Amino acid sequence: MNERIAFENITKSFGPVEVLHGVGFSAASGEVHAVIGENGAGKSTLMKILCGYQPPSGGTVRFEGQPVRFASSRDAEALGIVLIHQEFNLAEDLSVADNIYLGRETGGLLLDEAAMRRGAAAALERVGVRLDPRTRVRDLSVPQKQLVEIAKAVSRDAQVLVMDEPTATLTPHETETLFTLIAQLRRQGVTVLYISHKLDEVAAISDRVTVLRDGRHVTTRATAELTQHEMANLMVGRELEDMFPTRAEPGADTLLEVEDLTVPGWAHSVSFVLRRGEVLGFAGLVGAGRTETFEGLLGLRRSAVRRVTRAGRPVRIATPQDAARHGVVYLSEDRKGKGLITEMALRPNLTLMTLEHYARPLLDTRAEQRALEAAVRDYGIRSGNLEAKAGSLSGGNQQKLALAKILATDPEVVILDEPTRGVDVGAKREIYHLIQRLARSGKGVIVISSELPELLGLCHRVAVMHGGRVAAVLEGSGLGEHEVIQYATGLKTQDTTPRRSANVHPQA
Amino acid sequence: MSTPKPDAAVAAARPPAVLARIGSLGPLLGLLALALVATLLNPDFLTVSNLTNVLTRAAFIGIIAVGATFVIISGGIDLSVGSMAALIAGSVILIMNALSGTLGNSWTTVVAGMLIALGIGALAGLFHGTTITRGRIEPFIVTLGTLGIYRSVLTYLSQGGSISLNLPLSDVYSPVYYGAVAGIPIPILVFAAVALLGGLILNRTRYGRYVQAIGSNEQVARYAAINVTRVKIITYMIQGICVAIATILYVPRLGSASPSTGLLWELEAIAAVIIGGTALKGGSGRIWGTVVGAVLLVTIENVLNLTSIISVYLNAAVQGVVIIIVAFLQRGGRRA
Amino acid sequence: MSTPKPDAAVAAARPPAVLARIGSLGPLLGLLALALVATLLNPDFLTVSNLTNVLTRAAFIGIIAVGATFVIISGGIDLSVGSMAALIAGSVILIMNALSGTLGNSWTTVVAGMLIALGIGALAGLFHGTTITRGRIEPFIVTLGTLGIYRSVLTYLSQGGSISLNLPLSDVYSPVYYGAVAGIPIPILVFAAVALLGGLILNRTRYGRYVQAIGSNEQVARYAAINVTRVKIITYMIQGICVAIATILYVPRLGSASPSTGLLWELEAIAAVIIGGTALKGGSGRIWGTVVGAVLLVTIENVLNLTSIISVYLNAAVQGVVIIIVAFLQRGGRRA
Amino acid sequence: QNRGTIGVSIPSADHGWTAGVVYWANRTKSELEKKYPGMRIVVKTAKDANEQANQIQDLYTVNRINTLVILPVESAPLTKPVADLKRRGVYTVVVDRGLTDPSAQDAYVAGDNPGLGRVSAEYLGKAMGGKGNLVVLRGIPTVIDNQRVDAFEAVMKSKYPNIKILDKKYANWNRDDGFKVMQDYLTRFPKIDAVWAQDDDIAVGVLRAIQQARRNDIKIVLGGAGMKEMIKRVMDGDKLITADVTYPPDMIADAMRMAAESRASGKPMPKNTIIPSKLITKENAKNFYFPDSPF
Ligand SMILES: Nc1ncnc2c1ncn2[C@@H]1O[C@H](COP(=O)(O)OP(=O)(O)OP(=O)(O)O)[C@@H](O)[C@H]1O
Ligand SMILES: Nc1ncnc2c1ncn2[C@@H]1O[C@H](COP(=O)(O)OP(=O)(O)OP(=O)(O)O)[C@@H](O)[C@H]1O
Ligand SMILES: O[C@@H]1[C@@H](O)[C@H](O)OC[C@H]1O
Ligand SMILES: [Mg+2]
Ligand SMILES: [Mg+2]
Repeated sequence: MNERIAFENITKSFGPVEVLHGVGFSAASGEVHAVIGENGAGKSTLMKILCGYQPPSGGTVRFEGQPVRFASSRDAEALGIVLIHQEFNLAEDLSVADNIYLGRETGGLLLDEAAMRRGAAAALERVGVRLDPRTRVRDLSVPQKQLVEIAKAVSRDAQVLVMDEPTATLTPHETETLFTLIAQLRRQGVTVLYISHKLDEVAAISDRVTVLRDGRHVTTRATAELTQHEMANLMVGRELEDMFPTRAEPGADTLLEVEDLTVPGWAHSVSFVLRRGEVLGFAGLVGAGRTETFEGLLGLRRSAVRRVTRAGRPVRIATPQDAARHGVVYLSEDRKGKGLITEMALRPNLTLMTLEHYARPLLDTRAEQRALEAAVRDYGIRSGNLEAKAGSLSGGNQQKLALAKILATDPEVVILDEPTRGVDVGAKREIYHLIQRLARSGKGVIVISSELPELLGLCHRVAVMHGGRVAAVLEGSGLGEHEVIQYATGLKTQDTTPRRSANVHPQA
Repeated sequence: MSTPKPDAAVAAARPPAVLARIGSLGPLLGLLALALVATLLNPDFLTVSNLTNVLTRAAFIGIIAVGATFVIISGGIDLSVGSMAALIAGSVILIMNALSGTLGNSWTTVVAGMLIALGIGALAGLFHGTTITRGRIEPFIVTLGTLGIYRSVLTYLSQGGSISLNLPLSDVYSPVYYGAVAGIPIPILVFAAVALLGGLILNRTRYGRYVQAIGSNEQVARYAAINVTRVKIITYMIQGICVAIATILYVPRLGSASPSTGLLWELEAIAAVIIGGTALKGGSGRIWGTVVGAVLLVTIENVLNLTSIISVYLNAAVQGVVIIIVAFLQRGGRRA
Repeated sequence: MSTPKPDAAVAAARPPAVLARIGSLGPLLGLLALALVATLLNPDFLTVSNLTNVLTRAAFIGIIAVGATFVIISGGIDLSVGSMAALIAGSVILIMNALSGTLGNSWTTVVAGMLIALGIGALAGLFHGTTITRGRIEPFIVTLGTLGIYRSVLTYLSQGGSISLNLPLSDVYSPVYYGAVAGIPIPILVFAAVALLGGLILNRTRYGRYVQAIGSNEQVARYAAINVTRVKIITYMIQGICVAIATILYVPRLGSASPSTGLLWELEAIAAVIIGGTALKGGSGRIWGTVVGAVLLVTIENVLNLTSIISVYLNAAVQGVVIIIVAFLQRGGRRA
Repeated sequence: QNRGTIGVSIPSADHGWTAGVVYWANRTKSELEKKYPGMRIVVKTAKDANEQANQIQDLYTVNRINTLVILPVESAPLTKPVADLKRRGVYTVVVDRGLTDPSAQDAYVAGDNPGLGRVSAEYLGKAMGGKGNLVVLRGIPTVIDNQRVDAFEAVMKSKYPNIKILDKKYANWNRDDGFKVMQDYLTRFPKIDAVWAQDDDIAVGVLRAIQQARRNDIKIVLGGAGMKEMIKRVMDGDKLITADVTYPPDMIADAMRMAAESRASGKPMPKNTIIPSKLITKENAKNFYFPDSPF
């Protein structure tokens, strides 16, 4: 086989902790090669080594048979090896076009802005996002940033394109566009290394699959030879049971009711009801306004609302503190920007919202440490070093830590925005079970997710948003993949009764 | 949630990175090196009386710098501290002089003056904090503005001259600076108390943790339901109160205030903080470093007074060189 | 590739936020408002000669502030600019006086002096940049150190007094400050040229783009294979060169340099940058804002001199208040 | 034999006049050490009152001085620290800026600040013929400046009521500020007859501003303190600078000499020595001209 790139016996240590122990496999040109493994298995690290962001501690990377050693990502890019980062790698103050061309601007003495804008627009077009290239990245939503990140890589004419969880924040629609793009690249002979925790995607687009476990190469097989179930088992090294636990019937009383929430520019008179013991999903395409709706609800954005009632009592939520006081917490989809303080260690991150439990009145750091150890155990957070900064955790482990942080507050209403983003199958399953347990114990859970199967498998009801409005609330037999997509894309509207009552109140 | 993999919880703490550790001791090493040089230049450096003098003097800038540590860690800055000190000194002197009419030249008057000083400091801080957070104005601008305002108001109050504490009152007040408890001058005790308390608040309370969190990533703090506005306002109030405490010690020392009181203290205070290893960008820092930084700055001045080997014109140059060298020693502690 | 559903593809950029736009014009509005007040207070404000004076004076701080804009956007700071100006002024005067012996009191001497000034500025910047990047020391510390060093060296050179250009040379050099082209004083022209060039470099060249990228996120810049060290060093060199240019204009004004030359210019320059809407944290900023900021600061002083309604003691207070108000007007442009 | 150590504490050379002080102090140090073998003189400069207070403490503690000659950066804040040294037995000689509590000093060698204001006013009043418009550029906000300006105004009010003081703003004993303030005065006042710049550094800036504006209504610019460049102009018959008023920085030298003398002889110094501010005109200028002084 014509090998474009090959890993030979790659090892990597951070300080005394070895995270890759002699990994070897190869990928051919025109191949889509998936790399899967649990959180912290070493996927991102391996890819960073390939792309010149980190040197290996040992072993050899070969490109077209020749051993290569990159001093920087620029060296790798010179050979057409390009990485789409799992965590965003964009300068927030610069525009989309500036970022796409950063480090390889066109123009002579003066920059050719027009050309770059055109080039950026074309690259954005290829990944199916319509965005003014002059927009500052700071003003983009998380999925938009992800698409820009992809556009940036795609515009680099890669021979080897490494995608580290490119679809973690994308909805099926964008994902499909991306797949079309990947298919096209593969026809042109590009090697695509594709990392994802979404095994259905892996099954759909890859030619071969490599499985890593705990920094070791487990196997490389033709995708066709494996079922998703087998992939999952190979990843975790044991037999995984059913992903979704059974749903218990929600209670009758209302935990949270929101009437006519408007977030200027993003959401328009959104209303919904959350019952005790219920899991309420929010589906929608990128840009439907789900994130902003809930940021508005918590007072994290300017918003107006007619009425919010918590367990029947009207409440005013103007700040996240108000929300917390009323037992409402929100997990942001933007892990790095809003979820974790990457510069701080795990412990202060974990206890940030619950410090009052440790203040007596001085902080009891030992108790905090015990809480951390418990969380590491309970949520399966893998870290070589508990003293490390949160930023050094693998993506999925960061997600688990963020989740552990908000759940530590023992909230009544839990709003989870993309809770399984970047989380491996095993852990995902644990999170699903956790959500179900929360519901069963009488809490209300709102799950905003771009993964339809997740919503379908988890939720009692799903609100579908489109263009900043709740287009439909589906439940029971009406709750199906096709229906959700129809509403989400605006192909179907549910406009029988006046919007507000139509929306949601199940008993109304 | 149960994940029965034992290896998941591996937490083999890395062996203490010796190098990083030495780096973080940088300012202390710098101070020791300086002390060594000083002793070689003039053995009298090591006398108890000289060391006492040095620490007593370091108390002013040191106490202010403890406050500045909070502000800087939270991601802010306060340029007004020197002017604020001048204004507080001037106002409380005027007020105490006036009070002495009714309350007499008594401790009551002095204590009333002290309380008023603390009040003014806290209020100034409240103003800064509120303008910065609710008014959404850069701290640099707000406090640059008040730097001018406070000093101006003092100049106005003093009509360009100086304001002096009346003599009998000055005698009553004097022990606060010149007195000692168990042989240790009161300013040193106060400095130690402020530093300890500051360290405790910063490292062992919720509030301190919030300050660090906000300085590291304000958004995350906001999303974690921390009242960012309040925490920030309080940092400026702590700064104001620290300035007031320093001023309370300062007034009995020189017994007067004038338009040049506290000039450039802001630079010194911030320098003490940064030399001590707190990053100007905020997020993390340490009170003990600040204390060492303040002592170091005062020691440089002291050493220059102890010798005559250097042209008097070059004092500031020596200070500059020493500061850079100390920072260099310390850089191991910083990420590249 | 097809994107069939228009609404699915995200976000046609939000309508130009009129408010944000007004906000970004904040400093300009502030300046206009101030000009209006000034004219009401004293109609002479609007005379050509007064406006010329104001702009000419703004040139020094303005040119320095253009350099500071680069440094600050890249995430650094340079506190030494005032001292550097004093040192450059003193050294080139001494050098020119010396050269006039061999080269005569000629333009050759003056031009040689200018080139040497630029050289010193660039070298000082190189030193700052290198110490900060390769030495990994906080810019605040390095330039606080050199602030002391430069001024000390000047004081040493001048033995505390002033260093004066010899008279015939001074006459040759004089037009550089006092001369005009097409009725516009040379300092204003140079200021305009520096600002335009600065704007061009910042917004239209690779280098400028890199400066912004580094200030915004150094890691991202590194990943984009930008030579962060070099770009940063160059910002300090640009700053040094700007200081040198300002000094070249300054020397012929008084024909002398003294230990009080350039005192506190660093605060003014940084203030001009921040008032102009550049964030102290770096990442983004604008040269035109800096220009407006510098003019604004000088205008406040000018207005205060043109009237007597305010006690002289309160000058600095008025400056402070105006600065805060302008910043308030501008805050729309800032993120919460 | 050992005659002890004299500590000399003065403001650092931050502008012309203080540079003169530093120059004279250093020069007199060598002179006296030669003259009185065994006597040690330590000269220290301080940038502000706080530093100076620290400094004299160090002089006492570490340099073990028995005599202090101090030109306080500021009067009020140094009163206590000086008194403290006196209490410990140090012989204290205060120069120029007198302490607020005179009992804290053993001897006082005074520059005459009100005198400077008075002499200046007398001269200008006469030169202006008792009428016309005058602008004032003050020093920095400090007691010295107040004393000078108050005395100046008192004379003007009582003797020259027809002279109008248009405005008086701070120029901070600084050339650049002199330039700027004068530029704006020129914009603001169409007719100015005379300028009192209070200090020669300020006057340097004032002259440039006038020159630039090509204004010829101004007949006189009077500085003060006796900077050598200004004295030279007076000597050379400059049109605008027709006189200067002394406030000699070498008063520090006088004080040091008297202190050394008194230490050596054991006799106390006179309690008060006033060094009067004198008017320098073309006639006597050469007596005041020291070309190798920095001031
Ligand atoms: N800079 C670093 N310093 C210390 N440890 C690190 C660093 N980067 C990664 N690690 C550790 O290396 C291991 C592998 O991380 P990596 O990011 O490669 O995992 P991953 O397979 O990509 O996981 P995920 O699916 O969660 O993204 C983790 O244990 C992580 O904590
Ligand atoms: N009414 C509307 N018409 C057009 N675009 C809109 C409308 N409302 C919001 N948008 C766009 O939607 C985007 C909002 O972002 P975002 O992608 O975060 O929403 P979301 O539903 O939370 O998506 P995600 O699936 O990522 O959570 C913005 O770019 C905004 O321009
Ligand atoms: O520094 C001052 C000087 O400039 C002034 O002229 O005289 C008194 C001094 O203290
Ligand atoms: Mg990863
Ligand atoms: Mg979202």
